Amino acid sequence: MNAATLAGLSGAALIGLGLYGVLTHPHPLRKLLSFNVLGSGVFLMFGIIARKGAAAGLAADPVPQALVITGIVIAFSATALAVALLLRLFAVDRSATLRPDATIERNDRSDA
Amino acid sequence: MKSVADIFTIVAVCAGSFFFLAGTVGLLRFPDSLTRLHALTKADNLGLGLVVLGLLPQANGFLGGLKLVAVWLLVQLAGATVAQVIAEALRRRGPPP
Amino acid sequence: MTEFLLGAAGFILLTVTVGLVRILAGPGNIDRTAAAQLLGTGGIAALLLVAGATGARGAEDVALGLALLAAFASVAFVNSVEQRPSDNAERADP
Amino acid sequence: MTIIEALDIGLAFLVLGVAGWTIAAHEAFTAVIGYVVYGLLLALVWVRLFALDVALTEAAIGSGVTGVLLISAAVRLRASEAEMMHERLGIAPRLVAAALCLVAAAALAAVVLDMPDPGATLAPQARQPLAELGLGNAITAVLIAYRAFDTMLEKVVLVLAVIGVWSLSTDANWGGLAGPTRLERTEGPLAFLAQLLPPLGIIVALHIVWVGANEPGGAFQGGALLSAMALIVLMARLREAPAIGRRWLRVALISGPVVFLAIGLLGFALAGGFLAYPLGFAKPVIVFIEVFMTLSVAATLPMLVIGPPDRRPS
Repeated sequence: MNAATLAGLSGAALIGLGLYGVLTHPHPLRKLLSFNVLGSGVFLMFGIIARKGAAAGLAADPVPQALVITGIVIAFSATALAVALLLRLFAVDRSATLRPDATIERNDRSDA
Repeated sequence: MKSVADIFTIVAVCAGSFFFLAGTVGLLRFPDSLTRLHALTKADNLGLGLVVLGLLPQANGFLGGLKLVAVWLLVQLAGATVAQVIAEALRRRGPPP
Repeated sequence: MTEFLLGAAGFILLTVTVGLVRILAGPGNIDRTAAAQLLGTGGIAALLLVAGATGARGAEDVALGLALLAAFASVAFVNSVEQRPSDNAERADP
Repeated sequence: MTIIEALDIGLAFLVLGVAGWTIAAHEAFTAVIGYVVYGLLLALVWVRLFALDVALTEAAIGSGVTGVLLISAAVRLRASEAEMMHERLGIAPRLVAAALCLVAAAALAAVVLDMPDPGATLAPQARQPLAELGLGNAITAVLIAYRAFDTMLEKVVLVLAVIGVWSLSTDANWGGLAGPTRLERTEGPLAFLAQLLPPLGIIVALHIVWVGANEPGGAFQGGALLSAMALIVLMARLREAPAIGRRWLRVALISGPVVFLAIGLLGFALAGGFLAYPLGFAKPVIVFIEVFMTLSVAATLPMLVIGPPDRRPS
């Protein structure tokens, strides 16, 4: 088993782990972390595709690698936006819950 | 058949690995956060330092060697600062246990 | 020579991992930060050794980047904890 | 089994273990510490895949800058965690989710094992214009020529993210200094680090941008390191973050996409197509674009990390 296959298998496992985190964690920050783990698993899958595409004297296919570099930057900017939204939610609600009924309860309380 | 440079590399890298082991043992065994910090800096300074020293004969020309030394100096700077900053935070939190 | 460098990289990585495993469960966030710092240094050492063994081009630059950022997580941690002393953060520490 | 295989397998288990920790940890803060370590280990994995450009990006952005962002978020959101403990799912739904994820991971693993080797590749096509462009690094060539449109749009996305983050400030604070209110300036070791590190970091970053034409490196990696240097100065409170209305800041933010777009449009006149580079003059044009892309990345990332303004403009 070579490094590329191993990385691909790790990528598959990381996607599974991240997906589990996204599905089961109630806290949005934890969902965000899990989503980033999921994303890096996808990037590793690109890594194996790049390595298997080694040709023309290059150690790996540059196109998937360039995609991953773009992907890392985009994942970061999406994460930063999500964190800013989350901090704002917490500042307004004093809670980070994503349950829609929670906000309604809160509003009812403050109306009463 | 090993050259003198290779023997030098092996000795220095082994010594460096030993200090990583020592740093980890310290992290596991020392009783409080301040002494654990102390153990940590050994790995930064001597562990990485000796590994870098050992890799110098194998380095990729002058620029490669310079980069290796720069890595070590930067990690030293980071390690020393982090130890200071964490220790300061610990002190502000109250007397040591 | 190649095998020796790889072996040393594996040994260092294994060592700092043992430290990490013990500490991640461990008493408080300050010790966790310290263990992460140790793993950072060990990771840089392992990277240099692996690069020396496999001759990956440009690995020194990756190590330089990691070395520049070595203090970042710890500084961010201490900084954000200090910024909000009222949060009674960090009560997990002994 | 050779030593390198053992090392790879060990590294894979380490990555999975730390990722598992990140998912399973009790508190968000410890999960984030796990994530920072995870980013560092991923950089090692990318080195083993001979993808040094990706390793550099992962080291700088995936571990470093994202780490700062998430650590401060975890500390600021700590108070919200206890309240949400009761929202955790019961054991049955968790098992269902775990089974589902196991199936997804197993299917992907089967795909990985079934992949043809050698697989489909665009390497020859990506390599072919290198001489024409005067570049030696095929990845830089892909980013800036072969898929230039994507790279330009990516810069636009970064600017949009900054607009999104800024728009979360209140009306009263609009135009104020970016980021949360900070304490007094610190003295001592942190200030020392923040004064000593940036000059060195700027040299390394410029080196990485410059060699990016031929060796691993480039505008993203260099820009990310520059932004990290800006962040350390902000974290040590040596300087305040600029007010978000400052013209130089806004010019720096959009300089990358604007220059890219302008040269792309010039391509119609000079080289017969959008984003086409004039023959024999491609390298200087590419370096020109990369300089502004670096500037743009270096200005954008710190703004994304420190967040919207929290104070009224003075």
